[in-house]
Amino acid sequence: MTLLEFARGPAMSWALIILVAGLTWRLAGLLLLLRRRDLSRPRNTHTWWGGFRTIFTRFWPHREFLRPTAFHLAMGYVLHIGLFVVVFLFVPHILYFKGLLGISWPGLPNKVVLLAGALTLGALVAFLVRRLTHPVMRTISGWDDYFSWLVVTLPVVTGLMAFSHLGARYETLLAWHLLSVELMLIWLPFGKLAHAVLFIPSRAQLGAWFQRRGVRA
Amino acid sequence: MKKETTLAELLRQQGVSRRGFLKFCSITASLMALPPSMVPAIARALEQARRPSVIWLSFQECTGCTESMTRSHAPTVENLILTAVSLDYHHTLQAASGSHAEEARKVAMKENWGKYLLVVDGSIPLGNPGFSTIAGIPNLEMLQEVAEGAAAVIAVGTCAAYGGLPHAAPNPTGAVPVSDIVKDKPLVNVPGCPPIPVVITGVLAHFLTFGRLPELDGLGRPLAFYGNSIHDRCYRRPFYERGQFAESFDDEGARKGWCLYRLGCKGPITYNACATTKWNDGTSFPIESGHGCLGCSQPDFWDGGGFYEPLSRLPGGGTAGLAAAAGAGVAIGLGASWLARQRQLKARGQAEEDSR
Amino acid sequence: MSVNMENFQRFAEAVKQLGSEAPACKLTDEECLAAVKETFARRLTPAMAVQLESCVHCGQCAEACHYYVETGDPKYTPIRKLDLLKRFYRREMSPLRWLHRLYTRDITLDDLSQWQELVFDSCTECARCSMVCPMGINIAEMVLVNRQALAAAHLIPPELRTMAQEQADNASLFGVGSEQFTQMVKQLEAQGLEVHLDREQADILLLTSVVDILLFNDVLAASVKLLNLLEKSWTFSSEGFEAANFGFLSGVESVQKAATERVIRAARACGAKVVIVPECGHAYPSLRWEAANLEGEPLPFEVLAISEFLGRELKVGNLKLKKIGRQKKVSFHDPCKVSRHSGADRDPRELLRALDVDFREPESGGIMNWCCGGGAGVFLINRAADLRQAAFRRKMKQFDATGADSVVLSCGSCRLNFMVGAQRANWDKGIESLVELVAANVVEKSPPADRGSAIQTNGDPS
Amino acid sequence: MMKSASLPPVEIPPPDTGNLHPLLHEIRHALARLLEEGEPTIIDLRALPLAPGEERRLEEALGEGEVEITLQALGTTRITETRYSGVWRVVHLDANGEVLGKTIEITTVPTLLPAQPGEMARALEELEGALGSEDPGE
Repeated sequence: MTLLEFARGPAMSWALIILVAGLTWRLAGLLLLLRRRDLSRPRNTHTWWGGFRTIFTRFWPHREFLRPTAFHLAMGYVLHIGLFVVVFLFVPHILYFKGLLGISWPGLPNKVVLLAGALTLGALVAFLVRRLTHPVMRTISGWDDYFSWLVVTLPVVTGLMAFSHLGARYETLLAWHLLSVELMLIWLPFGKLAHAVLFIPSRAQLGAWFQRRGVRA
Repeated sequence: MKKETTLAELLRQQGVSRRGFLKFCSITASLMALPPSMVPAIARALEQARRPSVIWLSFQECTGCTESMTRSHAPTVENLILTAVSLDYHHTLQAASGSHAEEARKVAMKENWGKYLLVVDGSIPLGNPGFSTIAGIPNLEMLQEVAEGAAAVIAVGTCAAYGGLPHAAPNPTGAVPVSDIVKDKPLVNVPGCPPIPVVITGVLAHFLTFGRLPELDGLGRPLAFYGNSIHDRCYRRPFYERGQFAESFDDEGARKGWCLYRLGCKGPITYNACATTKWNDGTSFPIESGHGCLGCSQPDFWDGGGFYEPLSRLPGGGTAGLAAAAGAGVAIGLGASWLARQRQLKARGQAEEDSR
Repeated sequence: MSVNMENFQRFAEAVKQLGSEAPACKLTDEECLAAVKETFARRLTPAMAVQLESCVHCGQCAEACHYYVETGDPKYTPIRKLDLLKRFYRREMSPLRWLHRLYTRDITLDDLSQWQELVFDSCTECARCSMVCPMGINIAEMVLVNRQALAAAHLIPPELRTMAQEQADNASLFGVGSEQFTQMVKQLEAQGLEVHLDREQADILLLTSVVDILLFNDVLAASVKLLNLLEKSWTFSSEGFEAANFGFLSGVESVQKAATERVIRAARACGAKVVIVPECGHAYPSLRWEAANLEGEPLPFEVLAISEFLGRELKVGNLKLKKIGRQKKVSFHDPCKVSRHSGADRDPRELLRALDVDFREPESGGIMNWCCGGGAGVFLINRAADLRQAAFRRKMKQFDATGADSVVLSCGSCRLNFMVGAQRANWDKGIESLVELVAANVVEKSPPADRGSAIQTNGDPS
Repeated sequence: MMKSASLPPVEIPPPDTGNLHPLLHEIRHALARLLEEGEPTIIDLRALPLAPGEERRLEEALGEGEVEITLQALGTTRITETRYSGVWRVVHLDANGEVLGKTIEITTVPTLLPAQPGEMARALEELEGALGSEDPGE
């Protein structure tokens, strides 16, 4: 079995299995903790609406925080949009999703995807530099932060390499790319990358809490 | 002795002029993917080259490889190369048969012990010696016997190089490639189903010219021919870059000659010279005819998913596997949180006791 | 609306002595750690769990924290203050605890003393960080859990320990108990005010706080005046008069419960439908949001902050205010616990608008307001004085930028912190109480015909 | 069911490998090198992937020059000068007229053209032989 066959076959199957099992494990593990019914008189009753709204409102900071969080806002958007474009709008990736999910959608020309990939990588580097140099980020960073950074950066780098046939033969690069993606999929449920799904319940909890108290979070 | 004549002499005897010889050298250089500046060196080497004896063994194969090489029209350079070697045994092509044929092989081996080239097409069954025999001799035995006295071995075709079709799952005959049997001789793989004829002769030409086998890649293939992927050399590559793909074999994209990636073309991971050398005397190659590359020069190409499955469509775990994973995840997660909940209940009970 | 500065200095002295009276910790090291963990386990909710799981360590919360912004010290990063809880959660409660244990350090005694400073001295639970967090983590709520855990281990700052102990033992604060309060009532009556104490039946139970009793008597008088003027059926209770809850502030749950219950008993006794919380920040969420859960059943009355109550009266037209005029330039400092924590940020503004002053909304005001730096008991922690003062610089900048002459507040401890801060920094802005300002400019009922032109009708919702 | 008649006329845009332009530049540099340093260059067209239409466009770009030579050696070889002096097009064919190889030579005289020393020596022998056999007769 060649490296590529391994990466395309068993490695991908297991990565997906671990991804699904890990995510459901992590999410289900939050369900049975003791809840406390809030007996105080709510200011607003439609707490679900506050929760739902906050999932979306937190995509953009309140006016007051626009300036102090400008770096994160700008780089965060470049990174996340870049990743979105690269992951979901690159035609070979769409074909992969079609194989996995059976649905397909139009893609973007490779040049646009390449640009998005380069910008994504730039944002990742900017984040790493910031994490290594900014006192606050350095203080609160742990190995999960650096490892997760690596695990996201590797697929971007290997993807760009495979795309431009740089550094090794294409099938080797493709195998590396797949393996790095699989590493990311495997790590996603267990580290901070799970914020990809956790941001939803987390924001909703805060939104509901504030909604109950009559505050627009 | 006839076999000791040099190639230049042989060509001259056949009425080929010096210019003809230089033309031959020039085309040979092109064949071997050597730069034209190498032509004088090739000419000098070929002038001195001796005709090597070649023994060709065919095992579990379809004769496609031999067909590929011999179907070329009359005096092509490929044939000239074949003329340049002394093909002393090839049970499909030779006039002699039966014990005469085997006798010819023995004689050739004896006379050229340690110097002859062994060409193999087809895979070798390890399951039962009776699965494939020649003159009652099992393939494995014959290969081992002939390989012992060979200067070098050329495994022609994907079957000989990587096991090919007989080796495809479930591999009923226990077929293995030549490289599994012959470990102590210089070996070059010339895979393809079939290989491009000029690639076969190119390797022979290289051996003739330099007296040794060409530089190989990680899969034992001559880099000169297998150094680039089909995708890298494909004239439809610009469509790939622009994201223009044929979605079916009869849509507008297909008619406009767009990239066949989505229709399962394995060009990106297939290394061969088809896109430049082309087939049928340089007429075209599969992609030019509107069909994606099958990846026939790659190991296990039969087992690498469907021919019409795009490369990026991976053989996933299947929905059943994922559903099982989700179930397992939920079970572990609920178990974990149930345990945590017991811990909480205990802490609450403790606190109530304390406050009493 | 003046403050007796002599009393103020005496009060400040008393605060300085607080720590020396603190009871000693009687727990062994192991018991401390066990108590911390047990509290964490008990208090953890699924909402906290999901939020502890989702932090991406972006550090944006630091930019919302007055302590970090003014000192630049990364140790004040809000999310870092949750580290004890986070580590406990990851090691012992998280669905992935078997994995997290491999690389998450256990809590040590050293950590406890280090984090005492972080969750008490340098966090006012102001929740401004909750407003910036892109993952929506409710840091302030979880800081409270950390305080409770440290309190269970008897590891709270001595000043708060003293206060909590006093409230538990004597139902008094700074020596102000039922008796002292009754004397205060008499003083008010001596000023000619009609004060209701321990009425058997009243619609409204009015609470006060130790700060108003000791220092801000005028606020107390103003509240009484306004309630009388509005012709409400109200009463004080000599048993349940104290709104301040040092159990809530310091995380001692038993004290919090006891203090809450005194108020609930008093309200039940007089059949109050509304309990009015005075100008005291933490007292509001303590009664408004915490009390019912401590009690285990919904409260039989509504809880209103006094500003909220006045705003409501203004809206229905019961409260008529005189126009002060635009020559008075004021700004408003929102108490975090009333505005951001409890959504009562609009009423003070309505009142100020009705007074027709030149109201200058501060940059980042309302629910985004910067904390005064002294909330959640931090004002009482002596060793935090310099840090508090650093954070107060932010307030001075914020209000200097408005161009207002004075800052109106609706929280006694914010006001104390402003006064101390202003004194240390020689800041010359006026610092005044909203209730006092309203009471001083209320339209007296009689005689309506003569003073009709002065009646403010803007506040009328019709 | 296939209504081929109703299909719109197929218009195939010239596919483009992007190799044509660089190739012409390579020829330009080679010609400059030949002029300045006297160094000839041979470009093997077989080593370059060209799309079906591109080869024709290359032909058009190079055009026709003054010289056209046909060699009969191991099949036909056609050598034609392009419109650019010093740039030659060499096409090797086999006996059936199938193309075996194509090169562009940038040189003063294509390598296959000059008479070969060995062949000239043999020619001299033959000529002398022919004359020798005549001599006694005179």
